[in-house]
Formats: sequence, C-alpha cells, structure tokens
Amino acid sequence: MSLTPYEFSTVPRLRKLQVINSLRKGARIDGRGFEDYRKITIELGTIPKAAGSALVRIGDTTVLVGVKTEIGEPYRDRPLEGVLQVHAEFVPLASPTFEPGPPDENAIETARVIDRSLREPRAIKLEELTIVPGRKVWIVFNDIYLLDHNGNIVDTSMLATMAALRTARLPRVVSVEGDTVIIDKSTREKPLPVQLSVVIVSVAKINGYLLVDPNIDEESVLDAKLMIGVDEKGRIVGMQKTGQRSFTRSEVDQAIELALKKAGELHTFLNQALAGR
Amino acid sequence: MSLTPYEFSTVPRLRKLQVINSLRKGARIDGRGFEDYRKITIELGTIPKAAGSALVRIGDTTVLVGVKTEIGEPYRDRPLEGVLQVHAEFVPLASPTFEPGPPDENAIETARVIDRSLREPRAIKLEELTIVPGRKVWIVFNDIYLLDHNGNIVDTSMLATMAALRTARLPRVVSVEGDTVIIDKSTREKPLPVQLSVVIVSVAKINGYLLVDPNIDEESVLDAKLMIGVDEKGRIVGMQKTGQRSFTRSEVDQAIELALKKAGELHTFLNQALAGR
Amino acid sequence: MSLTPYEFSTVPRLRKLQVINSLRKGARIDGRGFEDYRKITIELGTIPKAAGSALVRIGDTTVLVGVKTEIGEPYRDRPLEGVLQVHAEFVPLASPTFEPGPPDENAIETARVIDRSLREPRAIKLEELTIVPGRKVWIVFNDIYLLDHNGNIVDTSMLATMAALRTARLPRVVSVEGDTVIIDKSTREKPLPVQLSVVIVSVAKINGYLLVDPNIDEESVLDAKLMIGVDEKGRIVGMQKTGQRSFTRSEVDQAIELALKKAGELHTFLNQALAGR
Amino acid sequence: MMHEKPILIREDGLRHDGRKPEDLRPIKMRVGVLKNADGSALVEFGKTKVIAAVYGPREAKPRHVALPDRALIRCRYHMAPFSTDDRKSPAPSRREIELSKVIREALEAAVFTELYPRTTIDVFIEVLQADGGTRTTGLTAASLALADAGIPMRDLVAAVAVGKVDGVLVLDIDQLEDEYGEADMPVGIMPNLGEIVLLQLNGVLTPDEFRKALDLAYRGLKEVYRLQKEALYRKYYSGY
Amino acid sequence: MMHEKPILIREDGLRHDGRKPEDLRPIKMRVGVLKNADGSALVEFGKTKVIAAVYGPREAKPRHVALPDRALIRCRYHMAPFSTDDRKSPAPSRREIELSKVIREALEAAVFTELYPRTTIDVFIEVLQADGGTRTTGLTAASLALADAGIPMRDLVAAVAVGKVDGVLVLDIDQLEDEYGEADMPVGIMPNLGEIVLLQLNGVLTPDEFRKALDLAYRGLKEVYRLQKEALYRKYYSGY
Amino acid sequence: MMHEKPILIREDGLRHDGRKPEDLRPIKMRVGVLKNADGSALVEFGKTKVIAAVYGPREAKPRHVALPDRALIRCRYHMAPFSTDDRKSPAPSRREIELSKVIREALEAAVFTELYPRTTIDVFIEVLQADGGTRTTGLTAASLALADAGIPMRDLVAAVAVGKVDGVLVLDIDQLEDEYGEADMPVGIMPNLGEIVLLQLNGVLTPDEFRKALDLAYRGLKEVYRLQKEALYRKYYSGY
Repeated sequence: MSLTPYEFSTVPRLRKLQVINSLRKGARIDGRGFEDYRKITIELGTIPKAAGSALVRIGDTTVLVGVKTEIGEPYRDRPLEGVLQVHAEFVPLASPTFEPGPPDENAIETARVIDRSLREPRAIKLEELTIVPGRKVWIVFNDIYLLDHNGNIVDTSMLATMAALRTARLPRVVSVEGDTVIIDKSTREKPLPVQLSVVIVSVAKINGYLLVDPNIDEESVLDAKLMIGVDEKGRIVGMQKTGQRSFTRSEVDQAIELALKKAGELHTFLNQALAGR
Repeated sequence: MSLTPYEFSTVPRLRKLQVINSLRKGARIDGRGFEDYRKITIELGTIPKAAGSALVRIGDTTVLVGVKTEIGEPYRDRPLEGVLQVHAEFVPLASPTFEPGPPDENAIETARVIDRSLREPRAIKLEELTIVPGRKVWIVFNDIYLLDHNGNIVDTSMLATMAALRTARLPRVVSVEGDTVIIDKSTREKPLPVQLSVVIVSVAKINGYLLVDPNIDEESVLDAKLMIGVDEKGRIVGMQKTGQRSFTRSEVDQAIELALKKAGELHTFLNQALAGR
Repeated sequence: MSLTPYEFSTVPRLRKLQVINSLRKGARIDGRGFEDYRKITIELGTIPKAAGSALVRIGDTTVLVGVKTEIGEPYRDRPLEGVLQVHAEFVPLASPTFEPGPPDENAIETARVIDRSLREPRAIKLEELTIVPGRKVWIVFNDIYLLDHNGNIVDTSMLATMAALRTARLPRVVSVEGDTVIIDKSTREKPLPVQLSVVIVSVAKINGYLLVDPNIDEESVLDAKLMIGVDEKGRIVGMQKTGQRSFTRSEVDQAIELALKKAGELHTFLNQALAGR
Repeated sequence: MMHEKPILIREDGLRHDGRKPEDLRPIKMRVGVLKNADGSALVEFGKTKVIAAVYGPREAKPRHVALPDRALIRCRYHMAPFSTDDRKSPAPSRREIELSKVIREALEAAVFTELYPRTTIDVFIEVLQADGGTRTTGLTAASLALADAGIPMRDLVAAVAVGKVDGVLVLDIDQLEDEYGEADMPVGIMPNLGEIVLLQLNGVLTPDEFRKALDLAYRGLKEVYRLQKEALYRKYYSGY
Repeated sequence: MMHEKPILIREDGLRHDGRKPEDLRPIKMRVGVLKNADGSALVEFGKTKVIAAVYGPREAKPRHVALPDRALIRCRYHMAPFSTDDRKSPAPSRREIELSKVIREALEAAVFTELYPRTTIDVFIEVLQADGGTRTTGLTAASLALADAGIPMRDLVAAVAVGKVDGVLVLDIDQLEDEYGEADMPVGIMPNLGEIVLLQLNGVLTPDEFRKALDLAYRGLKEVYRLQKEALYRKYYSGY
Repeated sequence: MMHEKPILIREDGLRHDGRKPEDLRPIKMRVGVLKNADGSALVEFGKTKVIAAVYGPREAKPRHVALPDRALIRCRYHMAPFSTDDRKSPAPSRREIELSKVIREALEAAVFTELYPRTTIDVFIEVLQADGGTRTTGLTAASLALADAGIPMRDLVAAVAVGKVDGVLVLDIDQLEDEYGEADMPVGIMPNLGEIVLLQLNGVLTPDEFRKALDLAYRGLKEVYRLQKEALYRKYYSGY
C-alpha cells in the first residue's frame, strides 16, 4: 500500500520559499543554472571482490553499485537467456529519514526504473549469458547501495550501474558436464556483454520551472519529476513520472528536449571515465 | 495469536436491542423469517481466463471465486493424488474494517472450513488429477475473493466455490515425456472431476433464537454460530462452532435439523443455476 | 537492529541494592555462595517421539530440548558431512516479558553460542552422518525450548542439548537407491555420533563481584557476563561476552578459572545422569 | 511414503491399542507446573502432551487493543518443533492460527471477562508431543491454567475428540485413528452447565451418527472433568 | 515455454484482434457496484476487468500517520490470484508496490486533499482479470470511485496505454501486444485540464515516436473520458 | 565445492600473505565520509572495508521505546549484498542479528548514554567488502563515527580478531585464515582503560593459549588505537 509521504506535508514553508525565490531570479539555491548537474565523480573497482563495481557521486549523493554473478537457472519463459536482477537498498546510513527494513516503494521504484531502462533496449546481450541452454545460465545481480542521499538518486544510481556493468567481468567456467557447471570464482575473465550504454536524466518541475539534477531541498518541494532514460543513440528507452502534481504536454516536450541534451553530456562523461581506467 | 475482536466490545447497544427486539416479535430486522436466506444470485464464468469462476451474492454479500490449475508435484504422503488448495482473501475493498495484509484468522478459518468440507467427503476425485504417478499432478487453486462483506461469508463462499469447481475445466495435456508435461493453457477441456456437491448452512444463535444466514448486523451481536457442511446426500461433512458464547445440546440438534432442511434448498438452487448455463 | 533493552533502564533500584548488598556480605540473595549453582535436575526422554530429548532445570529455569532427524542435502561446501541445526525458541509461556514472534536477538544468540560450542570442537562427528556422499545426509535439528525463565538460560540450554544429543538415536535406514533413501521413522537405532561432551559456564559480573549461574534478579542488574564453553578435556571451546559493561583482563582470567572448575563439576553431574538411565 | 491403512478395529472389537471404543487414553494432569506464569497446567492424553500457561489479568499491551468493558483474551496454540513426526517449522501455520481462534472462543464462553475491563488475559498453549487430540488436550489444560491463575469462570472446560474409525464411533482418538479414520470431532463443553463451547467436525457423519458421537463425547468428558477437579484439588487442598 | 512472436499487425494493417491502430477495446464502466464502500466502480477494457473502491475521507488509522494540512491518500493496486495466466501469489509483488505508488501519485494530483486535513482517503484497486492495461484501467476506475464517493477533484483521471507493435503505434494495447511489442506507454491525464498525471514508458521510442504516441493517447482518452462521464450520469441522473 | 586446506603458515614462519604472526593487515581509516550522518567513518583492514554512520542523539522513534534515564542505542550490523563471495540476501541473517547485539553491547560500555535520556543514538554499520574481521572493523569504525558525531565516550573502542592457524597464534586474521584456522577470537577493548567490551571465541584454545591470544590482541590494538586517534586528528586538527 502506498501512502502520501509525511515529509511532503511538513516541508518548512521557508525552505519552499527559498527554493522558489531563487528560481524566480534564474538561479538555484546552490547557485547552479537550471540545466547544470552538480559535480560528478566516478570511482571504478571500489569492491574488488565483486565482478564489477563503481562508486558514483553527484554532488553529495553517493551510490555504490556492486555486480555479482552466479550460476543458476533461466526464467521458464526465457530458456535461452541469462538473468539480470536489479535491486536497490536505501540503507539507514544514507539519510536521517531512512529506517531499516525491506526496500520501500521508493527503493523498489528506483530499481525497477533502472531495470527497465536496461532491459527494454537490451543493453545487455542476455542470450550470451547462457551456459547450458534451458538449464544453466549466468545470473547477474546489480545491487544499488545508496550511501548518502542528497537528491537525484536515480540518475546517480543509473550512472553507477552502467559503470559497474561495463567494467564487470565473469569468472572462468572451468567445466560443464551435463547440468554441473564448475566455475573458478577467483577469476575475472570475459567482460559482461554490454552492448548499449544508457543514462537517466531526471527533470524536476518546481512552480512551473524545469530543471535537471534536483538536490534534496529541491526534491522536497518539487511538483513532479520526469525520469527519462536515454541511450547512446539518443533514443528514449524508459520514462517515469513521479511526484504529486502534473505536467502539461508542453512541459513534457521541454523536459525531453532537456533530457536528450544532458544525456549526451552524461554519456560522454561516462565514456571518458571508463576510458581512463 | 488470536485476540478478542475489538468490534465485539463496541457494538452499539441500540443495534443489539433492535436486532433482539425484532427477533422477539418473530421477525428479523430486515423483515425475513428465522429460516429465510436473503436473495441469492449466481453468475458463472465471471473470469473467463480462469479454469472456472463464479460470482455469488447472498443479499449484499458478494464473493468471487476463481479456479486456476497448474502442473506440480503431489504431496509426499499422497503420491497418487492431485492437490487442492483453498485460499480466502478478505481484501480491504470489501469492508470498512478490513486492512491490507496477509490473511487473518477469519479468512484462514473460512478457507479451512471450506477446504475440509470438500476434502473429507472426497468431493473432488483427486486421484483423477494424477498425470505422472508420484511425480506430476494437477494443482487446483480455489481462490475465494470477498468483494463485499455484509454477513454470512462462509455460506456464500461455499456456494461460489462449488459453482466454480463444478464448471471448471482443465487445459489439454499436449504431451508427457518423463517428468516433462506440456499443456496448452489456452484450452479448457476435461471437466474437473467433482463427484459430490456440498453446501454450508450457518446457523446463528442470538439471545437463544436460532436463525440462518445472519446479515452483518446480526453477526455483530450473535452469541455463537454453527457452520454445517451438508452434502447432496444429506450427510454432515463438516462442522465448526464459532463465536464467543456456547450452545446447549438441544440447540445444536435444532441447528442441525435446520441446516439439513436449508441445505436441500441450496443444493436445488445451485443445481438449477448450473443447469441453466 | 539491536536496541538497548527497556528492562535495563527500569530495574527497581531496590532490587539492585538488595542484590549488591547481599554480595557485599559474601552471599547471594537466594543464599548461595558465589561459586554455587542452583539445584540441577536432568530428565531424559521427555519426548519419546523425538530422536532424543531432555528436560533440564537449574533452579526454576526450565529448558526442554528435542532432537529430530530427517534426510536432506548437505551444505554445498561440506558435501561429506551431515547437517546440525541448533534453534532456540523463547516462547511467551516462559516469562511475563516474552511476546510471540520470530526468535529475537537473545534467542538467536543463545542458539548460536551453543551451536558454535558444539561445532568448533567437532563434538558430533558430522562425517558419520553422510548417507549418499554429496547428496543425502542426516539433518539433525536440536530445538531448544525455554519453558520457564529464571536466569542463566544458556548453561541450562547447553546441558539439555548435551543430554538430548548424547541419548539421541537415528532411525533405521531401510534402503538407499540412487538418491532415494527410505527410513523407518518408527525406529531408534544407531546412537548419534557424539564424540565430545561440552558444557557452558556463565560467569556474571555484578559491581565487581564474579559469580556463576546468575538467577533472574542477578541478571537484571549485572554489568557483564562471560559465557564460557568447556569440553570434557578442559579446553575452552567457545566464549561470548554479553552485557552492557566491560571486564578487566584480570576479571576475564578469574572468570575462566572459575568456569574451568565448575565445568568439571557439570561434566561429572551430566555423566552421572546419563549413566543412570 | 504412503502407508497402507492399518486395522483400526480388531476382530475382538477393540481398538489398535487395546482400548474399547468408549475408553479414554491414560490421562495425566498437573497444575502449577511453571514458576513465572500466573497459572499453568501440564496435561497428557496418552502420548499427547500439552502445557498451558496463563498470564493476567494484566495491563493490555499495546494499550490501544484494550477493550473498554471486558478483558481481552489473547490465545496462542503453538506446536514445539519436535512435537510432530516431521520437525515442524516454528512459524505459525494456518492450522495453528485457526486453532488459536477456536480455542480462544471456547474460553471466552467460560471466563467472566467482564470482571476485568481494560486488561489482557494471555493463554499460551504449547504442544510438546502430538499424538492426536492436541487441541482438546490444550483446551483442557488452558482451562486448568486459568483456574490455577485464580480467574473466575462459569465452569471449567473439558474437551476430547470422538471419531469414527472402521465404521465405529470411538472416544478420544489418537493420531493413527485420526489419520486413517472417517471422522474426527473435537468437542469442548462446560460439563456442569452442559454447554458446548467448542465443536468441530472433520469428516463425514450421518445426522444419527453425529448425535451418538456427541453422546459419546459427553460421557468421556464426565471423566475428564473429574480428573480436572482432582488435579486442582491436589494442588490446592492436599499440599502436594 | 517460449512462444514464437505472433503477427501483431496483419497485412491489412489491422491488429491481431481486428482493431485499427487507433481503436480502443470495447469498454464497460459501472459506478456504485459495492454496498460497503463509499464509492466504487467496475471498469473493463476488453478482457481486462478491474474493480476499485474508495473509503473516506475517514479518520486516519493509525492516527500518527495523519497529515496536518491535507488528507492522506492510501492506495493499493492488487491483483487477484486468479487474474493472471499463472496463479499469482497473494503477497504484494515489487510490481504491485511500484504501481500502487504510481497510481497514488496520479490521484494526488487530481484530488483536493487539502479540503480534508487529518483524514485518510483509501483507494483499493483489485484486478480481477488481467489482459493488458491493468494500471490504466485501475486508475480510470479509481477516479470514478472517488467521484462516486463524492470527493471533490480538479478533474476525473482517464488513462490508457499506447504501444508500439511491429513498428506501428497503437492505442490501448492488450496483453499479447504488450508481451511481444516494442513499447508500452501508460498515460493518465486530467482530460479537461489537459494535464498529465501518469506517464511511464517501458520500451524504446525515438523522440518523434514519443510525441506521436502521446498524441494517440490523448485522442483515445477523449473517448474514455466521455464514457466515464456517461457512467456517472447513468448512476446519478438516470436512476439506473 | 570443497577445497583442500591451504598452507596457512609457510615454512619460513610467515603467513599465507607474507605477514608475520603478530602483524596487522594494512589499515586505512577516514572520518567524516558522509554528509547526512552526524558522524561517520570508513575503515579498511586489508580487503575488509566497512563504513559506519551515527545519527543522534535524536528523538526516539517510536517514542515509547525511549528510556527514562539514558539514551537508547540502536545498532545495526549489515552486509551489502556484494560484500561476500556469494551474493548475500539483503534480509538480516541470524549472524547479522547476533553481531548487531554484540557490537551494541560493546558500544554501550563506552558511550556516556546517561547524558542523553529519552533520546536515540543510531549506529549503522555497513560491510562493503568482507575478508575476515568485519565485526571488529565495524566496531572500530562505529567508535570513530561516534567520536565524529561528538558523542562523549569513556574511551574509543578498538577491535581486532586474533586467531590460531596451523597451531600458531596470529593477529588480525583474514577470511582464509578464519575459514581454515582452528580459532577466531574477536576482541574489542577501550585501550586507555584496558577494559574488554567485546570478546568472543569461535574455536578451541587451551587456557594457556587463550591468555597468549589475548596478549596478542592487546598488542595489536595499541596500534589500531593509534591509527584511530590519527584519523580523528587528521579531520579535526589538520584541516584535511
């Protein structure tokens, strides 16, 4: 069951005024322009024991993604494909408002939006993850771990996911006899078959203004937000509106235009970070 | 853990008086006689995608039952029989007092009372649901979905269950090779092997009066209730006392006599409804 | 998540004073010396349907342990060993402060401390519980059931566990064909391969005094407690500090000396009880 | 494994364990067996062994569940993992949830809950060994534990299951008779008042058989009631 | 089993079920179908069948969740176990949790929650039969149930999914088109205001396709909105 | 797969990774690594990597858990799904529940909880990569995070595990030594006071070995303590 979040009702009026007054003057409370991301950093290989990993910061928002692989069975309706599982945990370490417990609707939504933005354009060639057709395939777990929540979790998580997946390597398959697959867990050999890079650009609407990469103060007062997945070819590969208010059609059109532009920059930044390793 | 229900303590005294005063005058608050059911309607095939389904109303109490079938393994101690599973959900849509969550003790009791009234007299020939002896059998899920709760859930649910089961058809088994069973889910062929029809008549005791089919106001003030399963041969195939007070022996005898009489009527009604399809 | 227990803050000051004043005078509130256990009784075979069972009382603290066995699969990293599972339930029957629900941190800690004190010194020859190497082994469930909680649950539970395990017998294996193992559950034949006896001595620290077998009043005011597993050879086979305060090094040394001494007595007592059957 | 149905009524008319159809199993009852609980009882019917404890009347926890005009009864029927043939998972099963309700309702009819508004009376039943009739043994034990806790009741509750096996109505069925018999009918009554507080039927009976089965239950429950009173007497009057 | 992809757009340009790309499925709407609920509606798009009920505004339970300045909306999207091809476990799936949120947020934008501070408005959506478009059908039904409950709204919410199948943009996709198509885009709007309250895209579209798909949705939603008003009219003005 | 036991103590007396028995692994500590938390620290012992955050003292939630005379400590030790060799399910395991308790009790002994009655101090420990000694690394990090949050303590807590491998007592065992060794003994102390706040033994030791193992732990903890103070100094006095 989904409930109106308590926070929505209790944002201090003053903060709301500050955010909006700032926008009216054409700037944001932290001084950025409407189309500016905060500073982005990408650290690769943070968790050497994982198949792939990346720590990404957008401003003070910090997400660690670890990719693990294991041998398992394919889904019954996809016997010739490996399995990708995307999970997100918002651990209580990351925010004074988080409590321990199973993933809440926000963590689930984050994981599922990212999952679909990977799955729908077939960013990973899952068919190359088959070992014994119909019986044994690679299961790829992409675990999103939010360490510090200061707004725009989804864009940060998508970047960290992409960086972790694109640098992930599968262990060596030592032998396959019937259904018995032996792997050498200590190895990292074949790269994960990632054939397409995807980023997500979230566009927030606050009092009629559209802006990218909302920080946590902006998120607390926004009317609505559009999370837009864009692949390296400039196609829209996923979208999700969130927030308690609406968009007009022309706002949606503007948001998409903005997202396509920023997505190009994010793709370039990500490629550079990966090239630099 | 089972707790005294809060409602029991907070029924308005006025309602209690109304119900009882009415009974003293030989009638019930809604004008019925002690031995009268509310109006019953049976709609068959409400959910065409299910193997069988029925929507039954007794007065304003509305229950939808859907029967699904799948291939699975038999219970270890019943290797030559199919599996029947009866579940009941009291979704919050159905009453202002219901909350979302796993089935509570009332839903569980309802499902189990109905399950036993089917299982004990072998209403379904489970042995005919075997596909590969000891390995593969039909699993039959009978899901009871309460949509509107206005009293006497169990009698309504049993009628809907019986109507759904008796009209259910199994998909075609396309091939069996070893343990691999292929079915064509789009088909509905062999009827479910139902060999015996069962109904449940609930007799309520209020201030010493016995009456059938209590409505929700009567249920809120009743002393005790006897749910009596009766098959088409007039045998008692299940029984459960509920409620926070007791029955005398002679009250039990009267309740059974009443149940046997009303059960005959319910069987006739059900048979007519099924013949009319 | 672990929380400071509420009880810790709300122990009546008077009780604390009584316990401490008593210790100052060299005795304990129930008249025992610092190194005295309360009266211990061991009843064997309380649950004849279990493979082994024992009801042990230390003072009024009562623990019932039942051992069940079944056929199952070995752990993947221990293909040639049977499986031992130790669980503890603190059912609400046992104390006015217990509530129904899954095992809390205290029950889990108790089970795990006992589990390790058995597992680390290989008290049970798990390799003798293999039936089909890599495929089928005996699973041994050691269920600790606390019936009356009056302090020192762990020592009592360990004694009951040891008594139950040492008297447990496995059912007869009737036949093994491939992975299919048939057993005759009604039999009790081969003793469980217990090769080493272990006891736990808990030493409490209250206001600087060290004492064994704290009763429930003493537990409610203790600073810290050291649970020390000792095998029949006088080796330390497990240890766990609990409680919200600290030990000095020399207190730890004294506690161990005390534990070694009392462990010898417990071993003797246990052996006598088992010999007397 | 599927087993062949064993013979439940032998040629001499006796049951598989030598009892006559109208015989109870050997019964043991002991009151006041736990120190912490306000009341407690251990009851055995043959190999079935159940312990019950009562806490209360005490403050309702959490407070908002308290009832303004009576005590709230909280009842849990629970089986120890080692009580059954195959180890039982400790998580409450649907069966245990149903039986907790059925037993609670039986006790509600007996306890003068209206004497203790805003309090809770907790009844915890633990099945230590199950060999048929655990709910009736549990209910019998629970009513003793309530009496031991000094909680006023209209009457004790005595309970037993009757069954139909190989076509014969028998008293106090055990697990084997339950498993392979044609009907299992647990009955709980307040013997002095003659009133029925628990009644279930799992199986098939003709109306006539049902009446005879209920007669048989009443007859057995007279003896159960006698043993209950004796157990209370032993604790409270004999200094035992 | 993996099935071969069926033909979704036939040679004659029609869809597998004979519809034109811009056709809706046959739609049924009925308001006030439940007695207990304060408002309710049953909506069918083809074989997809969803019932929604609204309770409230009523006292928030538990009280501490209440909001000082508006009504709290609680929303549950839930699928009946028999609604799907394979039986669905009754426990809420991750998908159901996400959709409950997405639908709640769509309704928040429409309801004047500020009129009822400290209360709860409960929206319960039950999918009875799923054949594609259950979230949009559910949102459409929920907004009717809110209207039936007399809760003031800026506008009704009408919702439908557009999709891309065999390269063609089509309106109101069903399960087969969802499963084998290239994109599924659920859209919910307040038709009179023209504003978008729900928007998801599962699939791949070029920016140009996206705009055309949204156009198609708006066109279909005009008709959905008309049917919604008609259903309300039938209940409230025609005595039906 | 079962692996053969590797050689843990080489012929030259060194350990599998080249350390001497009394050597710690390379240690990194960084304080104040998170923005939201009131205090935080990242600590690495070799490949083991743990982050800890502290929130509080703050209002207890829910309020009824608050203690009248001291702060309530809530402590969670948790492993990231990617921290272990095989992916770990996010649901708390029995091991994590036990370690949360053991670590909480170690911290209770150090924190002046009596200074903040009715509040909560939350300690969240996340194991990011596990290679042996995660609980001691976590406790070490937690005490730094508490210091970083400005919460008064009797002393910092420094922790390390000693072990017995191939018959030799060694300091700061890693995962391989834990898995194939004979004993693992985590020790947490307040170094300045010399008091023990955490002590566990998983394995078999003679009383004499136990004393020597404890000596070894104390020796190593002197160095850990020095590094802790250095890390705090770096943040608070060096402007780093």
